[in-house]
Amino acid sequence: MTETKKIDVGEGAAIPSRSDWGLFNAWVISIVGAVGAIIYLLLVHPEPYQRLLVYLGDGIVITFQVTISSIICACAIGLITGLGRVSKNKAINLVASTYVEIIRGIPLLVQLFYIYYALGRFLNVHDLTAAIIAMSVCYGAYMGEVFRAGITAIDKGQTEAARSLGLNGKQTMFMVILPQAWRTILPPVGNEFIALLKDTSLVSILAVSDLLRRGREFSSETFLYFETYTLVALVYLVITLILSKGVSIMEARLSHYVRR
Amino acid sequence: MTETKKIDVGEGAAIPSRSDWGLFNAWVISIVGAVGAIIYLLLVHPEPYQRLLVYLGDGIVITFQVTISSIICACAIGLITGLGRVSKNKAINLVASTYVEIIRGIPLLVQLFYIYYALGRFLNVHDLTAAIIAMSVCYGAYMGEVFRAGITAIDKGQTEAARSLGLNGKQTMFMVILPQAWRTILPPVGNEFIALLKDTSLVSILAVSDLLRRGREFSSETFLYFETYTLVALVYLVITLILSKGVSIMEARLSHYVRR
Amino acid sequence: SVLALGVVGCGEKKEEKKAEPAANATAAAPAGPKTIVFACDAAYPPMQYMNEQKEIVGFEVDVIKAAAEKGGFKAEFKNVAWDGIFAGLASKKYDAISSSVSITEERKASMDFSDPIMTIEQMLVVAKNDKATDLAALKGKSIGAQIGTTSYLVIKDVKGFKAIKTYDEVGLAMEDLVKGSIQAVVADSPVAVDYTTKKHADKIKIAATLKSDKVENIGIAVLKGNKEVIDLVNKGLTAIKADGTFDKIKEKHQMK
Amino acid sequence: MSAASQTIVDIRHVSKSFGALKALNNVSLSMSLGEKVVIIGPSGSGKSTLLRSINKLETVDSGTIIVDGHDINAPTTDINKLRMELGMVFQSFNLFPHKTVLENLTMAPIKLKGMSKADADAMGLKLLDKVGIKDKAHVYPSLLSGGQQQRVAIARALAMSPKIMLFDEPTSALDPEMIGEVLDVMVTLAKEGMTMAVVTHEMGFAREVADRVVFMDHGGIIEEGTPEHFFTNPEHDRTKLFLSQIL
Amino acid sequence: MSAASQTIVDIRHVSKSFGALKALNNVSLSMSLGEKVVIIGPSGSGKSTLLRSINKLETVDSGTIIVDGHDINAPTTDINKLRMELGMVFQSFNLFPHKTVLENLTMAPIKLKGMSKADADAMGLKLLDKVGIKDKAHVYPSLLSGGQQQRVAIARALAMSPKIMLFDEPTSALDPEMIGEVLDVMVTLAKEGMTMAVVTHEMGFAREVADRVVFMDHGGIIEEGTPEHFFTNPEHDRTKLFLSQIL
Ligand SMILES: Nc1ncnc2c1ncn2[C@@H]1O[C@H](COP(=O)(O)OP(=O)(O)OP(=O)(O)O)[C@@H](O)[C@H]1O
Ligand SMILES: Nc1ncnc2c1ncn2[C@@H]1O[C@H](COP(=O)(O)OP(=O)(O)OP(=O)(O)O)[C@@H](O)[C@H]1O
Ligand SMILES: [Mg+2]
Ligand SMILES: [Mg+2]
Repeated sequence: MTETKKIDVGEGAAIPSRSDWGLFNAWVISIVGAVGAIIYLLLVHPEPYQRLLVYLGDGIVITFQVTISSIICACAIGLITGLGRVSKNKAINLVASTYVEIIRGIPLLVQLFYIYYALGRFLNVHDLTAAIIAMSVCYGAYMGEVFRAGITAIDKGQTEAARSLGLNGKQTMFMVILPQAWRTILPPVGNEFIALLKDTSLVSILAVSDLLRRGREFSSETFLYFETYTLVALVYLVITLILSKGVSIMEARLSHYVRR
Repeated sequence: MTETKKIDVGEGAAIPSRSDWGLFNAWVISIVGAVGAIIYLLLVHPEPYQRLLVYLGDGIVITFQVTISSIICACAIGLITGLGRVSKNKAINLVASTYVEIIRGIPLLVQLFYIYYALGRFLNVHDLTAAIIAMSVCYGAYMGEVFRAGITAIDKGQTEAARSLGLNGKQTMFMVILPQAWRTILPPVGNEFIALLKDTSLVSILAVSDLLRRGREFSSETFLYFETYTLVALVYLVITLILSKGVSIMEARLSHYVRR
Repeated sequence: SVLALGVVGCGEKKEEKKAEPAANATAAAPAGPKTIVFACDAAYPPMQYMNEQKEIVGFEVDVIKAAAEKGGFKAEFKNVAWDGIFAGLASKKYDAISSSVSITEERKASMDFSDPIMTIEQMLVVAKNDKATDLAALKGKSIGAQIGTTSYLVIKDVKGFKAIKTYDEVGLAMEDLVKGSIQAVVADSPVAVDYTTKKHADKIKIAATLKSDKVENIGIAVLKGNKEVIDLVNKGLTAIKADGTFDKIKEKHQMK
Repeated sequence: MSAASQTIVDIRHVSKSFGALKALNNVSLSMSLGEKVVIIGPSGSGKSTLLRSINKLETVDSGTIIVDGHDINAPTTDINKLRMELGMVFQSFNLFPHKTVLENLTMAPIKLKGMSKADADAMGLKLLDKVGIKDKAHVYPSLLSGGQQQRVAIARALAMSPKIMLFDEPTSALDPEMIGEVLDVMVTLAKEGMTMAVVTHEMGFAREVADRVVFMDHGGIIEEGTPEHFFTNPEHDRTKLFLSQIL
Repeated sequence: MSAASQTIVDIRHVSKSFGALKALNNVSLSMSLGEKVVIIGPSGSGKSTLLRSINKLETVDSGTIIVDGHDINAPTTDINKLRMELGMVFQSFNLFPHKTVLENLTMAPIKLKGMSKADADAMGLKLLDKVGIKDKAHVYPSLLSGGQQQRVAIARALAMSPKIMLFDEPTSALDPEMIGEVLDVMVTLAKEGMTMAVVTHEMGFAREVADRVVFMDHGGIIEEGTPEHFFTNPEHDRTKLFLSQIL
């Protein structure tokens, strides 16, 4: 019944980080490929690609608007939810947990329809607003888990030291825990940002004129489905690749900075 | 420059698993609430809810069909991708990594449109098939990362022992590594299954008659948006809650079984 | 995807079950009637929509079914999102489109059409209490139409709207109008009449018929050069128009 | 137990379990003002739990703990206020890594005592001077050695002007060459008359400053007495065995 | 080095770096058939790397390694075939947890030598008998003690009928009471004439079976000789220091 002991660190450790290396190169290939393809299409086939890109323009702006507004609201909701999830108050804890559980159990698209069409009858909100509310409510739950993880990752000793000095729970959270937690939280928030940006494509269903909607309009108008969706996919790809590189750089910086 | 040593295990460890407990209870509240709500609606407002549930029926079947077909294909793609990602062959590694990078950079909905409308010109496939292909290609990339993680989690000593006996790389992978890896892989595959099930709601946009599509049809006919989307959301919720409980039970079982 | 193939066309189970023996018969004996698969966006009442038995029904559906009897072919309907309905035709996922497709010069460039089934107009739908009677009165307001339709073409290049919104389904545009998210919808006349007289009679009304110098006809679209299908459809259409069946169907659906 | 002098900590029949494990088993201990008590005992004997119960980092299951006249578990007691009287120093320092050394000292006084920033800074610098690292006032804790960090932690606790200082193995996470510098600070503090409860295995320190040594095992106090008593003729076999191991 | 007998392992001027670290620095060592070589040296001296280079678990940067007449790094060499000649036993056992003890032994012979399952089982049981745990044939490795697991690992290596056995600290992950049972098996094996290269600090074992002891430090061989030589008058200061520490 003796447990197998794995002592030989020399043997088990330090697999050369081939996969990271691989992904890095895959990233370079992808970004160069995507940007190259866009430039190629624009230069070699200016018609329809230049016209198409112009048409997509304001859609890209809307996509960013929805993404940024939603992530800000989602962060706020996430902070509250995360605090609820680590709360010692059973009722608060349960409310926060149930919110997370329910939201994660329903497809985002269904939530979008629900908020827009079902609840839309009671709260008459603008389509963009509805989209942002739905995205925020949904991502707020995911963000809540990010915040919870960030908070619980802070050493318990920090709380004990703060409480020993006489700080109350709230002061401890806002003066000691959260100021440290944001570093752990930032990279996953970055990843949620990217995921949210991709998911904003769903708001096109609500007739919000985002990047995908503009593409759909153009293609159903011109029947240039192949050209349109190729460019739309490439634009999304370039945006998310750049963002994900940003997140991994940030991740590396922060993990370097936080010495534990 | 001395690093802070955290030795006092007694102090840092064993936070009572309040949050797990919380989530468990949240789960119970959610499932009881959701099932209760469905029963309440069916009994107290048989009209339109009974009619609606009957209407949604075959949509639920389609949702499961798409989910199961897609997860099977995605697992196959994921296995190949995962093997590629841990391959020492640089070219294979790069192809697999680039596939993962690109797929993860493009919204699923855009991929659906792309495969359905843009590539539809070349590969003439049925709409359900197209949906399944798109879901599989997308989730294959995510699944590839699950497989990669599962494979690299197996102690390097296993590979070394197998190679020392004279097994070649392939034999080692299929006779030693993968048979052990599936236990680590199974729970995340379960989670992908749930995520995929939720994402199948996107195929409704292609007029595939899944659960959400049936809901949209019913509501646009009857204008019972509130009632329809409430029931649709509840049905999704019950399904995913049951599945996620299954996954966490499986997770607990397996982690109990694998003694390391 | 073996599983997938097993569930082909669940949406039209009833039709399919009836159609299958016929299709098999076609394969076995080339003398039997040809099956033509018509794509339609079954969210376009009263032209084509899905009833609660999940059957695709509607005025145009009845017309085609009647034409099939007279034209000597077998009609099958397939629900397809409007957004990609022409893409599906191009990739031969079905033989024809029967979805109130307006016959336009642009579309004629990439597909062939049957004889016109009927003439339609574009109508402007607004809220019941709205005083607007033309597009100009709606400057600064939001307006919507279904994506990729001729209704959308009417407003597409008109300047001065706060927003021009495109919807996957015309019903969703009407819903937004009822909710007040937008102030006007442009739609085909039969659809506009249907929504303003049946579904939302108490909330929305037809403000105007948008005059155009061109006559707008709807017809059946097929791939360029698909003469076989066009001939069969035209034969049927001609026959039912001649023997009064067409008018009876019109009456049944209370079309003007 | 010097009944004449003022009792500042009075622990009576305290018990505490973690699940099935009895970490404290009917423990009673009182400390008078200015007294220095050193608590020793094997790992897991409940020393930390006892110390942490005094400022309610652990809530006891039964028994009472009176600190400075207040029952810490009474619902009317403002535990946050009472904790200001109780300075605590941990084995793992627990400095706030996102604040400079000086800010570590001044945060609580500014926030809780309404001290002005200028006053707090002046006081902070004085304390840092006292523990011998005034020059590090504006650096972040991660740049300090373990010994320096622990001295900052002591200064941080002192910044709230507590009546009692609690030390939980303050030197056992330190490299040997740094233990001395921390003990020196603690000795100075003791000489100034601070009331101190110290969990430690540094018997040299105990001999120098302790008024009383308490030996714990299995959640209970087995034996207590002067350091001399422990070094010359400990009573119990368990005590003897333990001392033979650590001396 | 017994030039008369047949040389089975010949390591010539081998070097190997991990990044900036030179794990092996121009090492030469040869072993003749039936010889037992014990390799000793401080942690990080390159013992494991040397041993692992012999069956190409590590690929050397320069130098040649000839095993049984084949240059293991030559492109024409089928390393998988050559590895069948080289049994390897690891510190951490590395049994296959998803296979029973017997399956651990029979998998490779069935797959690689085309042995029938019946033959393989018979041979496996004989080997298990030899290492003293025939009764555990059908249980899973996780139910065995460390000493039992290591004996299974030895049997698994022997199941391929290797010409040479390589042991990398086979007893250092074991609780003291289990070391003996594993060493006994190794002594028996040695007595039967197996060629063995053993990294170990069990000097009793070295004295009993080693024909030669090799002392490594900083990636190089510092001194080699008979066990007597090492125990009585080691030459180098480093060797003396090391031996004084482990004996
Ligand atoms: N939060 C906790 N949850 C569960 N068990 C705990 C907890 N804190 C302490 N214990 C257990 O209570 C017992 C007493 O612990 P305590 O930390 O008081 O011992 P100690 O005398 O300080 O030991 P050490 O010298 O190792 O610090 C130990 O068995 C410990 O494992
Ligand atoms: N895969 C690897 N990557 C990087 N460095 C390594 C690797 N394997 C070994 N090393 C380093 O090479 C040096 C020699 O290692 P080796 O394992 O051969 O030493 P050893 O003599 O076996 O030591 P020990 O007694 O600790 O097992 C050590 O410094 C070790 O850290
Ligand atoms: Mg302790
Ligand atoms: Mg080693």
